[in-house]
Amino acid sequence: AKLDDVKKEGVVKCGVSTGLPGFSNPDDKGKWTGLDVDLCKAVAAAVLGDAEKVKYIPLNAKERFTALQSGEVDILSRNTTWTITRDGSLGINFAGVNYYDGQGFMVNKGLGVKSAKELDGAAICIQAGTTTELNLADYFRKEGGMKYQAIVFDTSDQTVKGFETGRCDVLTSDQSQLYSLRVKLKDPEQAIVLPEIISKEPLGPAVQQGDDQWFNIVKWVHFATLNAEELGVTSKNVEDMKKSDNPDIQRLLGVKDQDMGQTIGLSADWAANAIKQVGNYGEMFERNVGKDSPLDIERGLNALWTEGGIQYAPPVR
Amino acid sequence: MPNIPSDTLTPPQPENATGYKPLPDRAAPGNTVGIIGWVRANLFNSVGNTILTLIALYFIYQAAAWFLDWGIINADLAGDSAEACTSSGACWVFIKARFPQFIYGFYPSDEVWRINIMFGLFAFCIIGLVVDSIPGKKWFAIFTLVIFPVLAYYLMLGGAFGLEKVGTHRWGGFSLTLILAMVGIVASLPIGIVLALGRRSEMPIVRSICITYIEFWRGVPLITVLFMASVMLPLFMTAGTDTDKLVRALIGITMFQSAYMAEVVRGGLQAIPKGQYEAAEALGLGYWKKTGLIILPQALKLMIPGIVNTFIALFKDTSLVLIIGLFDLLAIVQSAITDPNWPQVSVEGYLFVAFMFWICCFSMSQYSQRLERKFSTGHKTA
Amino acid sequence: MAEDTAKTETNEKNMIELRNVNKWYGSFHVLKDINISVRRGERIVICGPSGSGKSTCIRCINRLEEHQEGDIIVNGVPLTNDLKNIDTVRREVGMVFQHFNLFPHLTVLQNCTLAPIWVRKTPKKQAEEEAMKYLERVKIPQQALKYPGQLSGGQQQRVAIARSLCMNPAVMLFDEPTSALDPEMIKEVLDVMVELAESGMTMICVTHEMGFAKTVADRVIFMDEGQIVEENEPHAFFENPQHERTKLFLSQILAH
Amino acid sequence: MAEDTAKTETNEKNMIELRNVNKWYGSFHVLKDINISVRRGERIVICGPSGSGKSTCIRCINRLEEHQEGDIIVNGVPLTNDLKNIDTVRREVGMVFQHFNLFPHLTVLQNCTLAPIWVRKTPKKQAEEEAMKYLERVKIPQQALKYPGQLSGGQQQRVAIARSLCMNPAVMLFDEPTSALDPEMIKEVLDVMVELAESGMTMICVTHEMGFAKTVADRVIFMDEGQIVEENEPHAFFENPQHERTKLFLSQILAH
Amino acid sequence: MSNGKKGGVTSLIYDPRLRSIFFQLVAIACVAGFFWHILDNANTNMAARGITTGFGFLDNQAGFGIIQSLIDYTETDTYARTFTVGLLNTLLVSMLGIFFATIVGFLMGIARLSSNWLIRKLALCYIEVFRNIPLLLQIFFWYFAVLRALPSPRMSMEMGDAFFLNIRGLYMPEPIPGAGFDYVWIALIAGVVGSYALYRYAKKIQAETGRIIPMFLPTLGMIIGLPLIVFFIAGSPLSWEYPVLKGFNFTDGITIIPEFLALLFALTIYTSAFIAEVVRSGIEAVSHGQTEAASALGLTNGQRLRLIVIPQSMRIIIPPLTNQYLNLTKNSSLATAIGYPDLVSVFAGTTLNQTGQAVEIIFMTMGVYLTISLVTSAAMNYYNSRKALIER
Ligand SMILES: Nc1ncnc2c1ncn2[C@@H]1O[C@H](COP(=O)(O)OP(=O)(O)OP(=O)(O)O)[C@@H](O)[C@H]1O
Ligand SMILES: Nc1ncnc2c1ncn2[C@@H]1O[C@H](COP(=O)(O)OP(=O)(O)OP(=O)(O)O)[C@@H](O)[C@H]1O
Ligand SMILES: [Mg+2]
Ligand SMILES: [Mg+2]
Repeated sequence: AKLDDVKKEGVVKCGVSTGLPGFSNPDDKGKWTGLDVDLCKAVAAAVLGDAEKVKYIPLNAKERFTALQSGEVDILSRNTTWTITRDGSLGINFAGVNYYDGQGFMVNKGLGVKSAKELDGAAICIQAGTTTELNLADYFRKEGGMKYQAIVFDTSDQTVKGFETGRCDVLTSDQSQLYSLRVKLKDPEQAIVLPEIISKEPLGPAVQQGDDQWFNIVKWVHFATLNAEELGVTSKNVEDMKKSDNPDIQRLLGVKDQDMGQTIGLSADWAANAIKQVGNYGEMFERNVGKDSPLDIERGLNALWTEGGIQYAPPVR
Repeated sequence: MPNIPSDTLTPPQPENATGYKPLPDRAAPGNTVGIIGWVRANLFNSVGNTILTLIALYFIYQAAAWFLDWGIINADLAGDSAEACTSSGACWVFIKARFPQFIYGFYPSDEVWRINIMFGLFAFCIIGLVVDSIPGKKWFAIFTLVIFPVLAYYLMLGGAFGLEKVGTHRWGGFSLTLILAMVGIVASLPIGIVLALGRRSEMPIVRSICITYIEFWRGVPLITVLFMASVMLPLFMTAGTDTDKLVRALIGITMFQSAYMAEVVRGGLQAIPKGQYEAAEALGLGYWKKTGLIILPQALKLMIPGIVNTFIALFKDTSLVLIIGLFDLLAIVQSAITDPNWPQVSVEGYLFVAFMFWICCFSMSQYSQRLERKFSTGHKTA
Repeated sequence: MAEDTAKTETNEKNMIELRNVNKWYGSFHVLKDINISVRRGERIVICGPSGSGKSTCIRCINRLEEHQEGDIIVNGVPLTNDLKNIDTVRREVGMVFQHFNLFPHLTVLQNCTLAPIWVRKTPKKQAEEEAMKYLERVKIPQQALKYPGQLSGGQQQRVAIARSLCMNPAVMLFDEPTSALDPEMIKEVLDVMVELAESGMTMICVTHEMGFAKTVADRVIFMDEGQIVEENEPHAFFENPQHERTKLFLSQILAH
Repeated sequence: MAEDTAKTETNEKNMIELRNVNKWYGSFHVLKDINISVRRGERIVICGPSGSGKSTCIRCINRLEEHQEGDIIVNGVPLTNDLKNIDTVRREVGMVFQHFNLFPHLTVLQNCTLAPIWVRKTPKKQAEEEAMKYLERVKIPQQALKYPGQLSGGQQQRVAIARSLCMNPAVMLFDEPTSALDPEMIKEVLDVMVELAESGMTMICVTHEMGFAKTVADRVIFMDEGQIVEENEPHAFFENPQHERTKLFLSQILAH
Repeated sequence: MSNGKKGGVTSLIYDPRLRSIFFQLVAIACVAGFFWHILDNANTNMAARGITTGFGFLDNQAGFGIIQSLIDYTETDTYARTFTVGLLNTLLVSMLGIFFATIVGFLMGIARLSSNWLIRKLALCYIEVFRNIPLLLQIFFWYFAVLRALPSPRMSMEMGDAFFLNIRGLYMPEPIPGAGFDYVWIALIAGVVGSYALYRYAKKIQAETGRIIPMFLPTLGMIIGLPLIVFFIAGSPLSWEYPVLKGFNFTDGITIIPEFLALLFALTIYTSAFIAEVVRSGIEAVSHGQTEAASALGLTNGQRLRLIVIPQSMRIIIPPLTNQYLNLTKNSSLATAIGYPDLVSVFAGTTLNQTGQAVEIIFMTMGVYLTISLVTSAAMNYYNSRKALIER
């Protein structure tokens, strides 16, 4: 089983994007950071006890599923949209949603465009092999047969570059990405993100089909970080919280014979390790894409259900 | 004989008839020799040529002036960040700052000495093989083809002999380009030899299998082969086989390259005179001894230019791995160019890659042409 | 036509006239003050050691090489840079090369009819008839439809001769026509040349076949280091050479 | 070993026996009902016009060519499709080619020791000693460490002979061994061959060197158009040929 | 192998024919086993991953846009149609690439043999520079470094309100044939037929009288002049649709996208460097003696080229030239790196990604290239066997 392989190798192979600030991006020294990266780290912490035992494999959109299918990566944590065809015919399973997103447009300020409805005839930069490519076609058809030119690029870097140099008027992608790509622009101020959201883009980690144990682990590591936020457990206070009498927290952190880890094949302190080394969902979010990051994205849909969002985790019980 | 007046039988005698003295050489008319003669003969020998010469000179002047201006006079070389690029010319600082990454990829900087050793060994092999005056070519060849790959493998990958393991996902840059090309050639040579022998075999089925293989790979673009290796290969392997992306690319490249190599080998085999086969047979050598002792040693030597040419083609083609997401020299520069911290540096970046590739390919092609000339004169007399 | 008038004018005069011809390859002085006059119907053999400028000399006569000083006048037409003159001269002068230089992509017959058709504008049929006549003369009419690659060296050289004859040249130049041939084949080519000589063709022939020189030449010219050393009728030339250089050369040749 | 038994069996019989051998190249009938028997120690010269099938005939004897009808028995071993027999025969039969076919990438000594080492499995040392012996016999021991490309044609051919001798063959086949050589070199090779013949080696030699034939041959076989026309001892063959074809051929050869 | 001879004790292992049969059986077994193994693996793997097989996906709606298409295409078309669109785009860029590379290559090859030293050396530089730099890099250079430096649509470089060049591509007027334009086509066909007839006639006249009828001007007149005259007589039935800047982009007219331009430039230049070498060696292979012999026969410069040098060098040039054409076609697949929608890009790229039908799609893509190669090589072998110089 995958879990044994991972333990044997002592490293979690994590498929990430080739460079998307906020989600997965290598810094100057080649150290990977981002929301998607943190998820892999959390899994590594839960399974191996060490969040640094991750091998990052940068993938572009076209090759990501193959990499997962072939077992080249253990987790595909690469802002990938959960769709029925991907579940159905690609042989992969999505283990949850770590970012609720929607497709949006970014345009050059100079064009004076205020709404996506004004985009008839525009040239649109887009990354090849994504759901965005399909949504785009649907949207323009729905809006009364507006015309557009799709300029496709292999990597998001090239897409941004294409937008920046004026090869296209519009860049379309998931909104979160738009913000993160915008930071990459030489002059982020020159671009604005249009308000329309034209699709549902639930982004989440995916694993190979056929190994339910591993599927559960990834799923529950994600849920654990959500539950931790809900319960107020953070990377700073996790040791203190172990002393808490809240049974929910006890079960989550696996103290006082509340060994929930074994049900999914992990040690008792699986969640504690993950939270301690990586943090809860809220911490990850703010650190990577939220207030504490250059992207400065609102929690919005990604707030906990208790706070008006839709991030909702099943209980650890 | 037709009748010819008798006086014609004694032709007019030149003055020097009685005492022949060799005339001294006279200098050629001034406008046909020396620099002026050369210029006239080579640049201005007709109206059309004169016009062409002038146009060409103008273009050369323009290009040279632009390059001097942009690439040298107005270029920035000092400093190590984008801020240093202030002038209107080229920003060579970019190349300088990123140079280690271009060469070593994401290899951990403490371990870079390993790559340097590999480069050193490689240079040692190449010098040994190329410089005529160094003896023991056979041993150099064996070292290069057999021992060096093993050494390089352990050096690069580590995980043994107390070397830290550096996964292939951290390999990149020029060193990756070199590795791809080297492995491609070294691995495809034996396969190519087998295929070429098979193609010349008298057994129709073996022959057609080899021909099918060769023609198949030669008929499809490398990029589809790389796609196949990266997308389909995992499907073809027993479930759970660990398939590193680099390994898959290498498998694809090797399968592709071996078909081309087979044709080079076939060319070499065909150049061996029939008499050599017959003499070997007459001495009682069987097929494998004949091939291994007599034919291949001679053919391999003749194949070197062909092998070098395939190597050049492969060396250039390795840049395609960019498309399946490996960071060879071109890919790493390409991604560095999109770094928002640097201003427009694409021309500098591409020029740098072009220069690296060009130097390697051009010197190899000169070498192979030299060998071809040597063989074309040398083999006949031997 | 220009050539016709030229012909009549010089009928009584020399067919080929070289006056003080000098030529350099770069700074290498290869022909020095060459003077040769060849009368209509005369047969000249040029011999001399290798590198002495024999080939260069006869190649100047149909302007395959350019000379730098002196005059070359062929059938009354001076060889200058005038393209028209060059064309006229080339039509008058046939040349046979050491290495035959047949056109390998054309049949023997096409080799022979090419120039008549395109240069002389002879109708194809007539050109072919004439070509067959010359092929018979060189004794290979049955090879007419083969390609040069299918013939032996001797046969190829005979085709080359027939090809030149098809243009009805006033003069034939031969540059060592037999030296690339195997011994058995030399004879068949020499036979054709002797027959040609006997029919009264003006010929200049660079050759070391002394037998041929003795049989047919009116005059033998001996060259060395770009100069004419000695010029005499064959009998005198071979029996009684005037110059030390000639003697030395002949002793080497005849020793063979 | 099989070959040893084979040898003793046929000790008194013919060394080489061709019975009604027929061979075709495609549909071209190149050997027609050839019958030859060669006794141990006998020396046969085969001659005949070009293309008559001489080479083909002796190449069949060590199976460089396959015959289609009839029997070829060498030293008691019949040549069939059996690879083992073919191997046995090839060890018994040495062959010297017109173009020497030395291995240019090996030194003279390596050329000579290659087959003993790999085929006979002789220890290297011993093979080298024997090779030196034979190189001395062909009078070029001092060239042992040179490469074939550094030797003259005559020397190369002598190396080729030594190379064959190193396998201790019972029979030696020569296919025009001197015809690719310059005249000066022919003699040195012929000398070696004569010496070999005098030592009692069984030999079949395709050659036009009539002097050699007269000196050493026990029998001369004349072939034409794939058939044996005449077979006789040399004296009778040259002085008194029986057939018109032979007479014609001899007149041409001797005229040279 | 020909019939052997029976007799003697034939031990089976030493019979070469049996051996050969045995080896071949082993070879077949190995190959078959290999294929069985990978097919079996593929089957289990795909079943395990829930990947469906078969070509049914070709009928599904593609749902993505393609920027350049020679046939009508919308997002609602099927994957089968994207295949066709990609294939046509591949063929388009290959054909044009071949056309331009041939022209440039021949020019450079001839320049390499020029009597002008400077031109010779410049051609040498051109060849050595461009053939020693990876094609992909050249494509990137043109696309990312050169074409990206062009101005935005609003600041286009323009020529007479008809041609516009900007970062979005080259915009040109599109000819719209009006009523009566058909006559022009008819005139063109008539011109071609007429030229052919003239050619036959001229040949006949030459054979009969030796007179050489000039061909160049009459042919030009018939093929270009005649349609032109008809065009004007018919009242110029052709209107032009000019590109206009509307909204974000130019609309109407013909658009040539920069991806296409970059690919075409790079393919043309890269391949032309190789073709130049082919041409040079082809011409050099015709020995100097041939030209000399032709001069000595009095053929003029032009005749020498046309009758002697070109026919001989073409035999040498054409096989390697075809190879270069094939290489160019295969290399056009690098389009995927800059998003030109060729076969590999739209089909083996986007379609594969959307459907996950890797085996079928790669198989079809390779099949296309393989077919092109094999058909061309077959044609080439036929040509070679026809044109080989006959030797004995
Ligand atoms: N194209 C050339 N450029 C420079 N030097 C040349 C050229 N052609 C010939 N030469 C030199 O000119 C001299 C005369 O050459 P030429 O061919 O006329 O001699 P030749 O008498 O015909 O000799 P051979 O008997 O060897 O044919 C030689 O020294 C030769 O090296
Ligand atoms: N491999 C072959 N395929 C077809 N025909 C062949 C082959 N080898 C030889 N021949 C033909 O068989 C005939 C006999 O050839 P062979 O070489 O035995 O003649 P030869 O008597 O040795 O002649 P030579 O004195 O020229 O060497 C010739 O007509 C030759 O053209
Ligand atoms: Mg000469
Ligand atoms: Mg023979």
